[in-house]
Amino acid sequence: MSSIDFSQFLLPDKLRDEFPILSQLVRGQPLVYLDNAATTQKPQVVIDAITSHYREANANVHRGLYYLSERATSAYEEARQVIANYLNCSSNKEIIFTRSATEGINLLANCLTQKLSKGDRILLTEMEHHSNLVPWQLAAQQKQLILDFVPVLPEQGTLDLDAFEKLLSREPKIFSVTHISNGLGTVNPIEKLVSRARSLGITTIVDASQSAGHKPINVQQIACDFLVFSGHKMCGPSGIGILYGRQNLLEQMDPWQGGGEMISKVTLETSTWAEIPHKFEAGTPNIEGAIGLAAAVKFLKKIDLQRISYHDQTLAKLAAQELREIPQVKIFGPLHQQHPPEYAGILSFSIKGMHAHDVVALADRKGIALRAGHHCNQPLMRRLGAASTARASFYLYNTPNEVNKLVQTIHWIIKNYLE
Amino acid sequence: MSSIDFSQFLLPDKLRDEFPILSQLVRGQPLVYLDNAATTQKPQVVIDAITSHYREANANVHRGLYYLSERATSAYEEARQVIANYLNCSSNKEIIFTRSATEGINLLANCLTQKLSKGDRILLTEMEHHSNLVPWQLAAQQKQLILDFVPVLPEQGTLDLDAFEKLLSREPKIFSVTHISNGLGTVNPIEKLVSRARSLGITTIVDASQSAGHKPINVQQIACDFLVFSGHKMCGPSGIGILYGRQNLLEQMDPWQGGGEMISKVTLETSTWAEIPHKFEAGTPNIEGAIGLAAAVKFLKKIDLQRISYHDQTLAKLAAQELREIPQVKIFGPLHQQHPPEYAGILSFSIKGMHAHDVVALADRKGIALRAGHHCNQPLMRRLGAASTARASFYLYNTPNEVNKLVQTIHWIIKNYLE
Amino acid sequence: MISQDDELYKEVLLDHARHPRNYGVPSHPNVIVESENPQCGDEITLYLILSEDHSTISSSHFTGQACAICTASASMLTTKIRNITLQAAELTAKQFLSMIKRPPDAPSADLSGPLGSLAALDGVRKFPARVKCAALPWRALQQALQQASTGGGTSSLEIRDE
Amino acid sequence: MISQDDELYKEVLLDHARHPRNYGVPSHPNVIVESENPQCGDEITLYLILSEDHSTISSSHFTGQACAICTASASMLTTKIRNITLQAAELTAKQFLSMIKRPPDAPSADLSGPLGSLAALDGVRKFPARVKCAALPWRALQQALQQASTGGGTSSLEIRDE
Ligand SMILES: Cc1ncc(COP(=O)(O)O)c(C=O)c1O
Ligand SMILES: Cc1ncc(COP(=O)(O)O)c(C=O)c1O
Repeated sequence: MSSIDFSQFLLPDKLRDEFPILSQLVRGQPLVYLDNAATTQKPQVVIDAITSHYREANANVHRGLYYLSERATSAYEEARQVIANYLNCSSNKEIIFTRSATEGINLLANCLTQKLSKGDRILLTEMEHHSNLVPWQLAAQQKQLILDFVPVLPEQGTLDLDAFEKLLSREPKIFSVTHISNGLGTVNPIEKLVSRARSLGITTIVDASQSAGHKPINVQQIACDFLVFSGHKMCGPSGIGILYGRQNLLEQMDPWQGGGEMISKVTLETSTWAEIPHKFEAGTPNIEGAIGLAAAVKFLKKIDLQRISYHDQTLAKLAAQELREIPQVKIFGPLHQQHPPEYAGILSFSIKGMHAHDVVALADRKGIALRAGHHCNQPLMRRLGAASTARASFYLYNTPNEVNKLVQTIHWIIKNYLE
Repeated sequence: MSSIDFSQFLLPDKLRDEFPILSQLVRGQPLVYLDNAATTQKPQVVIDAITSHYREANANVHRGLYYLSERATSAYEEARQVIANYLNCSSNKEIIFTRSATEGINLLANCLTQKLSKGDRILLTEMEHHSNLVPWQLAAQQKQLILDFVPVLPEQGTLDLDAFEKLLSREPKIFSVTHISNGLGTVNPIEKLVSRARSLGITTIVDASQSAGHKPINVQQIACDFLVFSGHKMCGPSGIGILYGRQNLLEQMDPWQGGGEMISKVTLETSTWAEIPHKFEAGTPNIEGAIGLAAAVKFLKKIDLQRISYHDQTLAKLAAQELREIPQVKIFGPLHQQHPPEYAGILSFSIKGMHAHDVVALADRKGIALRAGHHCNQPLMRRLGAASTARASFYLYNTPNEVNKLVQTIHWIIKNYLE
Repeated sequence: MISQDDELYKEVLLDHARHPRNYGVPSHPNVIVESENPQCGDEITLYLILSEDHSTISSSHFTGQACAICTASASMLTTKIRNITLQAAELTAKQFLSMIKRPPDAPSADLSGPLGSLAALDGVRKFPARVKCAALPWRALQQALQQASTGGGTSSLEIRDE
Repeated sequence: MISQDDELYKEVLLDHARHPRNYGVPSHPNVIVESENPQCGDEITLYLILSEDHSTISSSHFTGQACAICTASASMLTTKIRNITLQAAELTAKQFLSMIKRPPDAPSADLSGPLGSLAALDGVRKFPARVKCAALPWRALQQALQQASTGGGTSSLEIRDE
């Protein structure tokens, strides 16, 4: 490893104590969890928020006139406020609880295409997660819309901004783009992309699945129309996600799902809708999920999201520096370069002569959790000419020592498998 | 109270010890939770299943090649098996995890109407929850379909079976009906309704939100095509629900939402789908929700669903017997009658001269949690000529003593408010 | 009596709920607003009789079916906005709605303040689900005042959240 | 060596993965099946050369990019189904697939059983995510055998779950 003492800039190792799962042995080795881009571990405060809800406050939300229901309702609505504060929304009505980022994008792909006409275009990028691709394919098929894609420059792993300009001239109605690529760790110049598209009157959507809980996010500064993410990728529970939307746009949109909570007046023939955000929250929501997510946001803010971002990045960079020295290793995305463009704590790589599945299965023998595959990015992988890669993704509880273990394990794998 | 000793038939009071929330005081009084039709409390085994997942096994499911991911995936798929066993499915592929009953019906209202034509009819009933009404209104509007409704006989609170026969002759394509009315406690003759509709080739859907976890459910015996329910109404977490569908029908259906997990091969232009059930589970699912729900099902089966059903019913009947004696009280639904048709543990009533809100707010002063309102049943309430009712709904942890407290409290309210 | 110190069901409120003032349809009202909160089932129709030059509310009445909080709020409203200008009524509505929308833990409203006995409804803040019950008649009044200034007539109003 | 007792990466399996037998495109194959598992990225093309009367497999070959488990499974397949009848190959495929789909805790397969050294792949059961890697070449074979009995030719196959 490098001889610089990074510890003074990094988060303290003792943060790990807050995460009960991290103290376990896996296959007889200490767990080194490096699959944070897929999902993250939960700190005790999040677990406690959920169990306290069950033990003290559980009831259905809205319209209950008794103590527990009032308590559950305020906890649920306070959770909304916590998220609105994190994103710097102008109103907490702009926060809709969904199941996940995926559900948020499906909602948008449905609601925003209602009024589009045959031949209208939607602009995406080649680095989108399947969740920001397949919903648009489904909508495009139904409504005969055309999808365009900003290409990825395979060497840098960044978007081709010249091509972006050209594609804008085709006058798309919607532009949906990821903030951070889960496959490559590329951080897109999101404010620039959004402001360019918005200046042309295009509706803008940001997939913040990999940035939420990893960086500060300010929707007014990004100035996007919509933004989505999932709770489970930021120390929160699974089954809960966020859709942010500008108040005036949400108010104009028709609802997607029907059911309890989202209505005002119902007759057998027709119904009127509740105000936002409830109009988009049909049925009993994931109440403890919202509460757990709010606890996660508070936890992360207390640590400081700027520091978390620096920590993630630094570990990925340290790992990249070491792996770059190994001739059989090929790194994809920004960290492929010595002086990378903006990157996050995600490192994708392959080992020549080995399938990523075998790399990851063998790393598991040493207690290291990596992901192998297309990372729900099949088109991107094809673009990069890689069937699949191995991916290490870092979060606040990872340590330089774990980076060391990763590097040693890659050496061990190469020696034992290839030689 | 009646002098018969019911305790030998009822569930033991000590079951309450399994539910940590029930030992709390509310407004200085022991909590009497009687809003079980809205949501139910969680036993310690369910809370433990969720926290153990967080502390020991948390990872994203599917395709992970490391220890935690394998463990999380098996727990998630075992949960599916537990639900499939509970419902007596022919295959666990028939179980799709949704957010809720509401989401399940929205999925069906979307997928099953894709191939219908203008003027095709869908048959519902006047006692459907908004969740089994509004999704069909939305679909009907988009695809110009016609909704018909089996009327409710206001006195008995049961479906008008003669009218049902007549409405069948209009040749609906889909018939969706609740198993148990959440507003009235009516238990519909579900096998009879379904078999009659199926004999005419109509696709049948059962909303089991009020029966799941309260009775044994056998989808092969009911012989419906689809069935939905929510976890939170049966001792499980919120944010998780079940859609059961016949394997061959699910296989023929196109997916609803797009994203990760539900695809096989993705290109920028088009995608192929994963096998069922994954085809209908887009994005990261509510993993701990599924695990918690399975723990709830095991818990309930161990107690015995038949006994739970008897317990619920008996308490509702005891309460009805007492309340029926009070001149100002009016009971709605089957328990209105001395010798009621089949009923569940749900008792809807009103007090003459009082709005239900006030009844419920005052019951809260004595620690009793009731629900007031339209119970997401606005059309039914209109049919009954009641703007809203108060509702007491019972579950396995309620006791005859709590029935006593309810009755005493109603007396107290009438005396203090009306007199 | 419910309880000496019930923060919601105060005696004065119960009195208005049990014996609503100005309940009934007046002859020749200038403004009618049919308001409802479908989620609760509260329905209140508010009637205003205006002075000849339409600058002042001569009297107001209401009918409808609603809970004690909503009924008392409507009853107290009609006793409060009698023989006052449209502007003064508007101000009262604004003051009332801000009072009941303060945080649950704000200090209690002052019974000797400009809202007078309406301050009895201040306790509703502690019961967030009931805020909209108390607000409904005042929302109807706000709509009625707007209508009054543009010639009167009948309209309806559906409130959802507060 | 990975580890003396690794239940998945056994030495014989690694040997096949590193040095796959019958790897390459034969001239004039009678049957070609291009199989893939898009979720993993495994892609295997299987080639059969049949006897003149199409009753027997004379030899089989494969090409493609896949993980060690899938490559070893394909390599071992091609060494196993040489000079046997279509029926015998079908039976072997069936036996192999049932072996790897037994529960993870079932007793280990017998190396002296009819599957012979294929039993080395039995350990895959303990790693449920890898079952479809081992299965892919055998699914391709099943499709190839069906094709063989109806005149041969080329087809493709996408497998999803196992
Ligand atoms: C960039 C990106 N978008 C969307 C998603 C989908 O998230 P979820 O599966 O939680 O809906 C992911 C997670 O894998 C992601 O990394
Ligand atoms: C009969 C019935 N159907 C559907 C629902 C909707 O359930 P959820 O809100 O959990 O989706 C309910 C619950 O209120 C119900 O009682």
